[in-house]
Amino acid sequence: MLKSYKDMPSTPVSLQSTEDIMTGNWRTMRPLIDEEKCIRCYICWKFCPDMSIEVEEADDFPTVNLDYCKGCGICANECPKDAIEMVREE
Amino acid sequence: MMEVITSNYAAAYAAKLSRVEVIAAYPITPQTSISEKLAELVDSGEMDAKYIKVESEHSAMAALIGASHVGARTFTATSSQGLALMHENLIWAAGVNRPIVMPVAARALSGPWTIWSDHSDVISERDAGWMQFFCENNQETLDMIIMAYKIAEDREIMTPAMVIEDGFILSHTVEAVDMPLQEEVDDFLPPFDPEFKIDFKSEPRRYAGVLAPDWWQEHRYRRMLDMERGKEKIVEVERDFKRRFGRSYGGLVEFYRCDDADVALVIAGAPTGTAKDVVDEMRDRGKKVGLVKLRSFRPFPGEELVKLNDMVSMVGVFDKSYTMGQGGAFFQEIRNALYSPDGVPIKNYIGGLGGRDVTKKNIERIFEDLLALNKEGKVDRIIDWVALKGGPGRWE
Amino acid sequence: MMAKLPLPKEEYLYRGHAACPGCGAPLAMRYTMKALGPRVIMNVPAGCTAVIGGVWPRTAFKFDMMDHVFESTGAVSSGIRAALDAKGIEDVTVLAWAGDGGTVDIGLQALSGAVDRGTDFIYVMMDNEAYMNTGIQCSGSTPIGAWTTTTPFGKKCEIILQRKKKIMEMMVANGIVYGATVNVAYPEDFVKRVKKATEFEGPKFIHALSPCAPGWRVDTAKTVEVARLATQTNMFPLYEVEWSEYRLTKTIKERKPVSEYLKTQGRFRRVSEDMVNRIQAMVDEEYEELLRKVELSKG
Amino acid sequence: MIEIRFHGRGGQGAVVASELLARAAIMDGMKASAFPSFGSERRGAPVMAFCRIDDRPIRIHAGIYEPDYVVILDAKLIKIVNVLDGIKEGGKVLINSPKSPKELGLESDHDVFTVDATGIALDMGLGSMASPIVNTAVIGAFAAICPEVKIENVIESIKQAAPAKKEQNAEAARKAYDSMKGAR
Repeated sequence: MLKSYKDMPSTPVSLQSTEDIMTGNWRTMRPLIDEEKCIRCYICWKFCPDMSIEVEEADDFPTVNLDYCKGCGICANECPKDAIEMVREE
Repeated sequence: MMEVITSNYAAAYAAKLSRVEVIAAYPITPQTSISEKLAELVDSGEMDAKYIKVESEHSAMAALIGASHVGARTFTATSSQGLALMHENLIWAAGVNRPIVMPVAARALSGPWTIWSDHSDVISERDAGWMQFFCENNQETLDMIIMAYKIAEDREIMTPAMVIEDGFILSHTVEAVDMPLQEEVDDFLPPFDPEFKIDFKSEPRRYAGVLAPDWWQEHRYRRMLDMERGKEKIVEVERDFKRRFGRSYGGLVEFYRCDDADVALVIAGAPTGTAKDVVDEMRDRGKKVGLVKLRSFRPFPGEELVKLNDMVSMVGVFDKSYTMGQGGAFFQEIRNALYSPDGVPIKNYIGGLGGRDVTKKNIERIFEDLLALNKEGKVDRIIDWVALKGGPGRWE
Repeated sequence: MMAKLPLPKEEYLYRGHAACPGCGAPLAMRYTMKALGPRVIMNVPAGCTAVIGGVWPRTAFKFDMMDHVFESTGAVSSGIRAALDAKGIEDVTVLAWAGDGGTVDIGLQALSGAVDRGTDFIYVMMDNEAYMNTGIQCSGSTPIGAWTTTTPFGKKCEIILQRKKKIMEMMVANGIVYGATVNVAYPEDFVKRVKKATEFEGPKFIHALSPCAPGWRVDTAKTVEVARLATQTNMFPLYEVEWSEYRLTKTIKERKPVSEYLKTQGRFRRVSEDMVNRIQAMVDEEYEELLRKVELSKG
Repeated sequence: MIEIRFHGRGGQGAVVASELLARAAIMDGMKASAFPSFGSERRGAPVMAFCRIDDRPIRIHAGIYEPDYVVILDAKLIKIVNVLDGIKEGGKVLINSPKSPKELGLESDHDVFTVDATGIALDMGLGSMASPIVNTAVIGAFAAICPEVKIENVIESIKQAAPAKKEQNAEAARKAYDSMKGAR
């Protein structure tokens, strides 16, 4: 736990990842994936700058990791089947 | 083995003896022959190092910062404009704990052009976070570079070091230099082994990433501690060096014949030896004068220098640079260090600028001035420019 | 049908990085690292990527990297390579990653030096066409007609006649062994080009177009689409150069007029119709020149 | 301490001469230092180089203003620079010239010697008629007029550290020394 200057490493180097930064709370719109329309082309996965479209196993439908999704909407815009809709956060 | 070489060659051989792994060099007078000698040593295979031809001093320092993060022992050399161009990367190197060792053939900063010696280049970098060691002769240049690696690379210090040799006055003067054997240096100086380095063995890290206000002050505090630890380390390393090689230089400061002196002059770099001759001659004539050789300007040896208050009744400080709007840099800091209600009077002498020779006569006049003022118990002016054309007649 | 990911699955960026929504930079980084894998040392100057990487004690990079001052990118890479050589480490890619300002302006000297030295590295210029990190100031890579906070048009709405520096031409003249233009809108091609770069020993230069929603004045959802239009209109043609041989890596069957690209972005709002024509003529001319080089290379 | 000042032209080897002399003294167990006039030297322009020799450590790092010896590698310099500037009383002057001191018209209270270093250098194939390399012959002759410097050490110093043609340079020093018989 970092509490004092004494806890800093001897040289300025990183100690942990950014994964505790929940960038999901930047979001005003969230993507909703319609599995009826989705053809699992994974174009949404390919173009997500925040690695928030996740594909667990081959053949799975993509899911959205809302902890990190910043709600940019690229996935919805790039989806060839209009299977992703951006909806306002509650 | 005794070699008859310039301080520049001594610096190059010191790099070789220190088994430097990466060199980045850009030519500038009067440093150039260091880079050339190293290229020669690498070319002949006498030295096993990677030699990077860079397109500027700024890039030389940048390349070494990169190489140092991968755990390589690194070396470059520069002067004057080159040092000024490096400025940004000097601060970076210190801020991210890269223990680079760099001789500086000290030369005046230009505008208009000058290529000759003074300390204005290195003084301009006193706040860069580097250790700064001034050398009196070619032997000290060689010894100090080897010692500087040991000090700089200490895991508790990890701070870069400038080893300063007065341009031309040392860099181009040949003297006898006792060259230690490679095995002896290997035994004294272990390979560079930092706690953090990119070696693909430990987990991946980001080096030198963004540090926000919540931790910046703590970061600076840590760097301050790194530098402060240098003070003890210098003395310790020198003691070890003396044991092995038989030479030592007095730690952070050398007090030369100060014990029963009435007045003392603080001086750094190449004029030190000249001043020692003057002290000896004046002592022979019964004048009680002493000399203080400032070896380490960073870290600043305030605790050592304050002893002067008890040793002598007046102190002069000789600066080979001038800080516009203020005075000599050594003077300002030494006056601060000596300040107390019972502090002795202190006077600043400026000289040796832009290659002006610092002669024995100049130094003798300074001592005579100090002795005369000491009789009156106070200084006349805070600052005198030595041998200034049109200045006070006593310097003629 | 067995659904398959269109790119290698492994990611080398951590989630939680600090890129703006819709940013092209993390896409460029994802594609680059998918091509290179983890045995990489990256060096990054001031710019968006330094901020995207997070704030100490965190890092958004799953691989070894270092930050350094703005203009030193090429020199730091040379130093890293020299140290790897000194240590006898051979199978590591040295990746320099800088923005357009850090490349075509302030970092040009060190980059030129590194290419001249023959440093074995891949330099990726992440081109978002202005100093976006400091808030949209004009760089040498800002295209003609684009608004930035430092391109005053004046009362007469005069367009500053600044053409985008032809950095690839400069790099080819400087002596790179391989160069390619890539676009985050074409990820498969992007990965292919970076992979190909690893086959060459010496200095490689990747010019990556990377859209910036706030800087280009586009909706965050549209960044990839707009970037794609840059290639579809020949504003940013995709090609590669092996030594001095040029080859198109993306042939656009039906080239769209530049107006379609310009009108999608707020930064070109003040470009007059007359100016659009001039830009079109310029783009046509430059594309012709590129085709000539491609033809000559076939010879 | 003895202090020596060399006058030459850029490219004639005055600096190397001063360094070889320092080396010769150090070989003999003496202390020595040598340095050039600092600056950017240009071929053909008048230059100076300096050497100090002492039996005690040399700590001074200042210029030489009152030399004990002045060594002139090119007699034409006599008319261009004040070669005798500051020379100590009883100081000695050595000039590279086939002429006698009298013929040179160098009126002086000092001991003036000449040596035909150019002739010797050319005989040894050192340099060309246009630019003979005279420095080693000159320091050979210097050993004949300076009791602190031994010719054996000068020759050994040349063999160790002359930049090129070590043997011929050493031989030139020997010949120049021998030609100075009257001086000793």
